[in-house]
Amino acid sequence: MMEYIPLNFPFLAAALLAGVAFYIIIFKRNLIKLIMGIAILASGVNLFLVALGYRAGGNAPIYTDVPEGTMVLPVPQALTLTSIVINVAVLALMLTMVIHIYRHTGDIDAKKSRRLKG
Amino acid sequence: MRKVVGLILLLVVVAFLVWGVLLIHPFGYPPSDMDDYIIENAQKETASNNVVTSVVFDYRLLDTLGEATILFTAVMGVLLLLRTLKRREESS
Amino acid sequence: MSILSYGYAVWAPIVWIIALVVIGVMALIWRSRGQKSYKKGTAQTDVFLSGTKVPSEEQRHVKADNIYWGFFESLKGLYRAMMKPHTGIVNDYLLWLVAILAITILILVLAS
Amino acid sequence: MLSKIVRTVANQLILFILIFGLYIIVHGHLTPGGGFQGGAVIVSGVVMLMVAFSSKELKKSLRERVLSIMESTGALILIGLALAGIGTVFAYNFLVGTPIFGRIPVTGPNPGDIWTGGVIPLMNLAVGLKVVAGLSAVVLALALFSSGEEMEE
Amino acid sequence: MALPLVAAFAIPLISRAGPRVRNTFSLVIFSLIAFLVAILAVDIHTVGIHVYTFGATLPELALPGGYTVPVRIMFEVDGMSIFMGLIITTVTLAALIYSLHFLKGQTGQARFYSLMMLLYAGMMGLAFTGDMFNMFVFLEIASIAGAGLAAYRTNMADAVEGGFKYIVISAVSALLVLFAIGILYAQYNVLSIAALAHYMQYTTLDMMALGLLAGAFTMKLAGVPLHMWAPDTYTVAPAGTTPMILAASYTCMYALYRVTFTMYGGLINTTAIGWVVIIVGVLSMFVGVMMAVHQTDIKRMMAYHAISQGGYMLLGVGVGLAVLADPVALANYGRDAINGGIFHIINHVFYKALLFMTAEAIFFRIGTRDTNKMGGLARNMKWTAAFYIIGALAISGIPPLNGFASKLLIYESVLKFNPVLSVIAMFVSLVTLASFAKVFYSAFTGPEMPAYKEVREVPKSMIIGMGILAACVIFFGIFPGLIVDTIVAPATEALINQTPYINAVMGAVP
Repeated sequence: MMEYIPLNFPFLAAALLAGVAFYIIIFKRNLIKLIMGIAILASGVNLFLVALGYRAGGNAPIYTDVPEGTMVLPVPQALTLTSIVINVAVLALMLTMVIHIYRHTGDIDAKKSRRLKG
Repeated sequence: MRKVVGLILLLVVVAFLVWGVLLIHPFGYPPSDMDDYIIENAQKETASNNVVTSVVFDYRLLDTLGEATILFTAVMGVLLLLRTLKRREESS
Repeated sequence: MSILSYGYAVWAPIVWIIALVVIGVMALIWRSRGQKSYKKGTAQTDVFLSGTKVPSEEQRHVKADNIYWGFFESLKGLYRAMMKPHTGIVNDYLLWLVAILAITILILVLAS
Repeated sequence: MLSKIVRTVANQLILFILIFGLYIIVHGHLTPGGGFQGGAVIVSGVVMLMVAFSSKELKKSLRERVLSIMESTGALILIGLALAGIGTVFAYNFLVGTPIFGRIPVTGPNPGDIWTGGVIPLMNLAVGLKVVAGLSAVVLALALFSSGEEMEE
Repeated sequence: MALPLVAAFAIPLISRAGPRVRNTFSLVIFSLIAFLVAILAVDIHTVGIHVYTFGATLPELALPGGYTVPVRIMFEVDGMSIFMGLIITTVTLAALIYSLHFLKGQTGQARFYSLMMLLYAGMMGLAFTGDMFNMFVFLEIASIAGAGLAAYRTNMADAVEGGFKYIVISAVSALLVLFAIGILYAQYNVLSIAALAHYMQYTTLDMMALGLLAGAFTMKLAGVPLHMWAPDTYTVAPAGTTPMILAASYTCMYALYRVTFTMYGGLINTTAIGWVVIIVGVLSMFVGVMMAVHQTDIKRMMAYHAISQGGYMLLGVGVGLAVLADPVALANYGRDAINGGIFHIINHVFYKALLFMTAEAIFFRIGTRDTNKMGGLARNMKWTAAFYIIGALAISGIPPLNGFASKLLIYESVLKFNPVLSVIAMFVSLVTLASFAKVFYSAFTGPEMPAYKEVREVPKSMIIGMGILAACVIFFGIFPGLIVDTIVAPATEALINQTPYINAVMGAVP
């Protein structure tokens, strides 16, 4: 058994990852960097989810030749699996659109791709 | 100007997030009503050793279905956007 | 059935339509009693621009930009202030989102 | 189109990658892994081929229509398996207790048995098929489009 | 129980529509789905809330035997959900019929239709689901499909740009929603909405989760000042899909209501949240309409009008939310305010879809959206002009069209709550009429432009698609009492009183 951790370090890491991602998606004009920021935000949320399910001293929730003892919660792992695939799909579509924007405007600067304004 | 305001707001949001995650249950000791039920009954109900797989494919099958649908959607979208534009009438 | 009635007001479209038809019939009757000497196609219907020659129809069609010109002219300051945030940049949209998040969470946490 | 060594090694290696991915997919209900993970492994093999040979070479073998049909069939199998339980409830695991994949393992830790899991192994296979087809189609389309080629309609 | 059939029919259709789609096939399947939805609606309004648990041994077995938390995913359909379902189904049917001829000679039609069906499936799931994470999944489905459709015309740079903005916004807000779901799950270890509402204790963490959810959904439903993506996306989306993206944003409004009323319904001071919603609504009305008058791009103007009309709905529901605490005011005018706000959703979706379709018909024929270049189009496009007049009169609240009924409800009830807001609403309606009159004058009337001498009327299927919506608009205008009593009042009841929704799942739990 692991001893009690006074501070939720993994949750803190997730929150700080989200903060870094917000900084990137607010201040970086490059569209590729914007997509990177969204990916970082997604990974932060995934880390948060999968850290929610950890149980001290638990082992993987698979009964195949498992040692005796408690198990970590299976549902957050399933949710994380789902959200990872979802984010893969979103990133693929966003990259496709960035390729098209580069085709049209020869630039991936967010300032340049602002035909629609006002 | 914009950078300063953005930084202030960003710090506010991040501070709230950090405060919030510090209020969550201590790491490693979660409340577990639903998951205990799943861990106990997964083998009887879904006859599968891998509890995660039984959650993904039995208890929350609809999420997996939607996930597969999302992947399908993204593939459709990518192939739709990367299609050849030869046989297209110029609409602009 | 067709009457939308609630505590303190009633809205009956059928009655309204009937009233509309009645008023329209009355207006037509009144119009038919107008002066008879008006005839289409004669010089009566031409535009008289105080002697100067009348521009052709294509020039007379007012473009969309020029409609409500005075309205925009009087509200120029408002529009200048309102156009400023509408930069078509994605980052600004997300900055607005972060701002709303901060304000909303602040209000909600203080309200509880 | 990289050097001959790389191509030869890739030719030998793709077999092992495929076998490993299939193993992960099939044992999804016993060991860590499942349809998505195994599919991702196989797609990584496809990407390796795409790096070793040029994507134009790969376009001849992997046609976009074939991939699309594969993906649709995978999704349809998944839906069908979920729909087959409609007798009781939509998405009901109806194979538990039947001879095919139906054995119920002893509760608690046990050595795995491949014939367990009800519809889960079949769903793993369907999802694996779908993921392989979809992701390789996406990667191929992106590579071809950015290299100026067009994928055939 | 027709609901699983709907869910099950929608998705195989999608998968099969992938490789090769036949328009007739998709039409037939979709009309079948619409029929099932209608059956379900009658069923719900007669019987009550339906709960369908996926994968259990019994559909009604929400809780595993003698257990206190729901484990499996369940669909939970009440008056509000089926209300949104009816809206989405009607709009999608019209859009599908409209798109048949619109896509003639363009490539990638099969994927276009399959994406359309996927968008429909995502919206329906978002409206019907009773599970938070499932809601996130369907939200993502709707977002991806909508973005892929918005960027359909890849030969135009602004189309791709609008789609990119839409998907970036959707991805970020969906991730925020997921973060909030994680917070809620960490506290109560359940994911079902009813169970969350049952165990809710309104701690600080819950308030943070509510803030994240509210911000994300406000972003998705384009409320000022988070509205900037809406004109960009609505403008560039191809014809049939613009109404569907509009409906998607209002489905997100439904999700916001669901979270606010059902999950956080028993909150102590709903007045604060109600005033936040009211302020956002008034801002949306004013800024949206002011920007709309200024526009020269016709679809952009309509998009800004969509924002301002969304402000009406937020205003009505916000008033109801602000007085949710005291029963006297609620019985006096709060219920009418929520009635108006919800009734305005269906009205607005119908006539705004009609207007978008007319705008796309003009674009389809003369190839420009700039009202400066238009003129005298009513000579050749009589049907389009007639539909445009109907839509414009309806949106600016001219009796006896349906816009007037809901706006009257909102005016009267808001007048009892706070007269200033009502005056602002009437002013906004006035400016709306002015801007539509402007576009009508510059586009349809006037002398025949030499460039558009040979402009023909749009094909028949587009006229049919527009005609369905126009008929709905007129019918709702003539029989508002019927609509309000049959489908709106149950939705309002479901919003105000969340105990049946909870008891349908958690009834056995003390």
